Amino acid sequence: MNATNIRRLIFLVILLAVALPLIFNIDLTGRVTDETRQMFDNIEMLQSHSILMVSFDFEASSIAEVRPLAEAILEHACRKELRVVGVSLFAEGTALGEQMLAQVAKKHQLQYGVDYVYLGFRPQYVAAILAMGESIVDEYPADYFGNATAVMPIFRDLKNYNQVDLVVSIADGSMPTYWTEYAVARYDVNLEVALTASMATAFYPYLSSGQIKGLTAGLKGAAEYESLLDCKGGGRRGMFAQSVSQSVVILVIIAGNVVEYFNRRRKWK
Amino acid sequence: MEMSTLVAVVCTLAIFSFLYRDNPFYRMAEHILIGLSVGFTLVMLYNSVLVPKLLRPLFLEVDLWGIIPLLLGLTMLARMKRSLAKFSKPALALMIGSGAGLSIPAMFEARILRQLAASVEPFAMVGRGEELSFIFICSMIISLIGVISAMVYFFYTRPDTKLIGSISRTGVYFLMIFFGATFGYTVTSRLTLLIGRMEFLLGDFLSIL
Amino acid sequence: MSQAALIFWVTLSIVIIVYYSFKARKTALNLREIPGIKAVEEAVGRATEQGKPILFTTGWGGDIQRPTTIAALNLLRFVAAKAASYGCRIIFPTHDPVIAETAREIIRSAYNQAGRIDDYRDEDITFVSPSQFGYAAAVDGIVSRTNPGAMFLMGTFEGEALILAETGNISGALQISGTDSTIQLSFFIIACDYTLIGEELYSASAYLTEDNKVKASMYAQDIIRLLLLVVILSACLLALFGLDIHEEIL
Amino acid sequence: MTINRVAIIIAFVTGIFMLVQYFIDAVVVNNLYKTLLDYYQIIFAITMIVGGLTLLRVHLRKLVRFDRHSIFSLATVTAILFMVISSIIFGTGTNSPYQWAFNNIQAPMQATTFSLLAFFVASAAYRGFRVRSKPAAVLAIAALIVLLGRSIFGEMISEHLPSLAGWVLNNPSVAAKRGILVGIGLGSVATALRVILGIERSYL
Repeated sequence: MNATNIRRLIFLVILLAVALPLIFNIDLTGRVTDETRQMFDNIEMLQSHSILMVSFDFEASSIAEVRPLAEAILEHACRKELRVVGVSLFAEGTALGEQMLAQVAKKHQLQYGVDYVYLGFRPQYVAAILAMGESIVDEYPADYFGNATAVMPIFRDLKNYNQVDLVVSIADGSMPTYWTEYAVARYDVNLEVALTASMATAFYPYLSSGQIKGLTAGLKGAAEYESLLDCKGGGRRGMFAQSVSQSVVILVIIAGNVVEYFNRRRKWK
Repeated sequence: MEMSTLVAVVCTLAIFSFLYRDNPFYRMAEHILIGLSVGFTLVMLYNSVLVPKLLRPLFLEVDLWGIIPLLLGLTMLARMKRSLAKFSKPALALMIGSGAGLSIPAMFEARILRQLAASVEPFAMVGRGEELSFIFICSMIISLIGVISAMVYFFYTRPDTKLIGSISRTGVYFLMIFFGATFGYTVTSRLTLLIGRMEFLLGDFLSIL
Repeated sequence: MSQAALIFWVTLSIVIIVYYSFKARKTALNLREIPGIKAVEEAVGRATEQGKPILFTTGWGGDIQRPTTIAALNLLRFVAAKAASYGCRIIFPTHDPVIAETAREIIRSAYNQAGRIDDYRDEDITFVSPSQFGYAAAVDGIVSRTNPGAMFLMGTFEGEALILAETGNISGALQISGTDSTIQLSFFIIACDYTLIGEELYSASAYLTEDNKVKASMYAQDIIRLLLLVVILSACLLALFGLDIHEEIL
Repeated sequence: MTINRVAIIIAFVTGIFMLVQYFIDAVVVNNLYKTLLDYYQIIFAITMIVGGLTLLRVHLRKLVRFDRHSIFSLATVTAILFMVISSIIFGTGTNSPYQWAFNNIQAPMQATTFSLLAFFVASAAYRGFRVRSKPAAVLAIAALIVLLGRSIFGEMISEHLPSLAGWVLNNPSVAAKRGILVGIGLGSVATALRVILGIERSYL
């Protein structure tokens, strides 16, 4: 078997390792980590009608990993009858954030402008974070669809971060560092982050120092959050496929070394 | 199943076909992607940079300061003609010079001082007499050895004594731990990307899920 | 980490680097051997023997302003001179039009100096797409159609790093990579033949072009690194006794 | 005074200014800094238009050759013109053709190109983790510990594995990363300094 065929075999094995578990749909979550439980509790203890600001800070290419997290958190917010203010500090994430918020709002028959609002994108993210500390309506005179925000019922008793009980940044990069450096440091905002798996270690120091109140990451975090919510989402569905395909990568590494061992023995003979 | 899902499925399969080998189906998808991404960026830059920061101030509010970036920008147009290309060098120098100047303090703080301060911090916790586990103490010492040996490995003009040689070899082992751990760690999110595409193909398209 | 500490360290580093750069030491510094840099010449020779082109690209993560991109273009200057002298074709796809124009200038003047201006092919230096995966898909297409003998992946890379490296391996190219993105370094170490780790990319041109000024500034970097080592060790020792001087001086 | 000399002086002046403004909080300096940033964004936007026009010119030239490759250049030219013209006529709202093309053609292709990494990670691992020396063994073991520690099956093998993976990630791995970052910091500062001082002229 020459190198090209071995490579195609490996590609096929990875394809099956992802497709079959998705089709068999076995639910596999494992232990819920403390960080995800802490993240869940912070939202759970909010009274109904408190304000939750959700910031969609990710690029289109990371949607596979952040969608389950975003859907779980929005589902939880709707069950707790929180009022959700959606914003986005990444151009590409704006449209995707709006679609997810609209989807969960339709499911729970939320009324736009009363129960939830979507403000959309701002290019200069540091300026936007700081400005919302003074007045959200001044920074966003019009929402994502162009309607005037000042007249919306949701903004009757919502001026700036002081009325926002919790901010959740759903990110695939370093945007939460700006939330901590500007929103938390200057306006003492309660901040939680939902991240792609590869960004998690970068933010553990912020969690241990108390700058952020909760952190959950990757498909595993989404699966854990869904099990706390006792609902079946992209997280739990994807977890089995992720574990199987990850094991295939382990087996491929071992196989590579077995082949190396025999090649060396043949050469040695 | 709507038209847009069908289009997205065809595009997805076209890109996946590259895994077997390069083929006209992939090449067409690639050239369409190049065109769309160039068009998308041109329109976005026009709407979010040129209009608010150049055209509106210059032509609507007649703020003559806008002339300077416009001229510098237009010298960039000179690059399209080889004989005029050298007139774009001042604008290039402005961009590269400002980038270089900005990076010196920012890089020094983020990449050097903040990293080294973080390696000393655990020792300060010991100094403050905080209650620390045995594992914490060992990890602290191992981490310090790691930083020191990795830094020694990167010396260019290091003398070839036995001691320096063994320290830098230790550094190599720490570097290998970093590369292996980072690879293993990032594999998870790379696999998740494929899970997302398969959920789209199996779910939205074939609706097997 | 106080502002004063940053000012102190930045000024000290500038003084040391400027002093050594302009007092370029005449005596040849024996620099430690970096396999990746030694392989650069071998890679160009191998591609020429096989009658295959060379592909050089600086990654999606860096624009012209980034020092990493400047270092990569410095290395391109050496590779272009060597390739031009061997009469080997160079392909340079990029995601940034400014980088494309700068590289065009470097490659064209290399062919000019080697007296082979008619071998120079202007359309081989292309700005392909500003989007990360438009760029990755385009370079994949170019690699599999031109089958380069050697590939240089030098600069700041992000998620697209392994896509390019693995496609290069599929086409059988000898690959030398160098980047300052720590996550992508692990992918390059595993997928490429040689990898310049972080700062080795910055010093590559000093090794290859015998430029004493750049060599001297590397000697200056070693002095600063030695200073930093002494400072960390003493700071750790003092911190054990409750003297938190690291908050002031680091 | 050749154009190169003018460029080197501009690089020196803006470089020193940007370096110094990092430490000064004066209002005048901040405004000048913001203006320079705006200039950079405007120049970059214009260079992107130059890049777009050059790309259009390259593909139009290939198109005119009418060989078997020109069908692909036709695709690129049509795609660029479609995005630009449709955004002028129909705007870039949520249900404009511009947004439709992004959502249903560009985004899926970009997400799929990114997902190729799942396959390439496996084929690179098969080739790259061959244990031929002691450091290579350490490389493979570290990868296996983290891979197992972060999967559900790892938890089943032994519940200490996830914490071992966490320890490897947060201690020796971070230590080596700091060693690399210090080197990168020094290297990039030295390179930036050579640009400002005019020693580094590769961009001219």
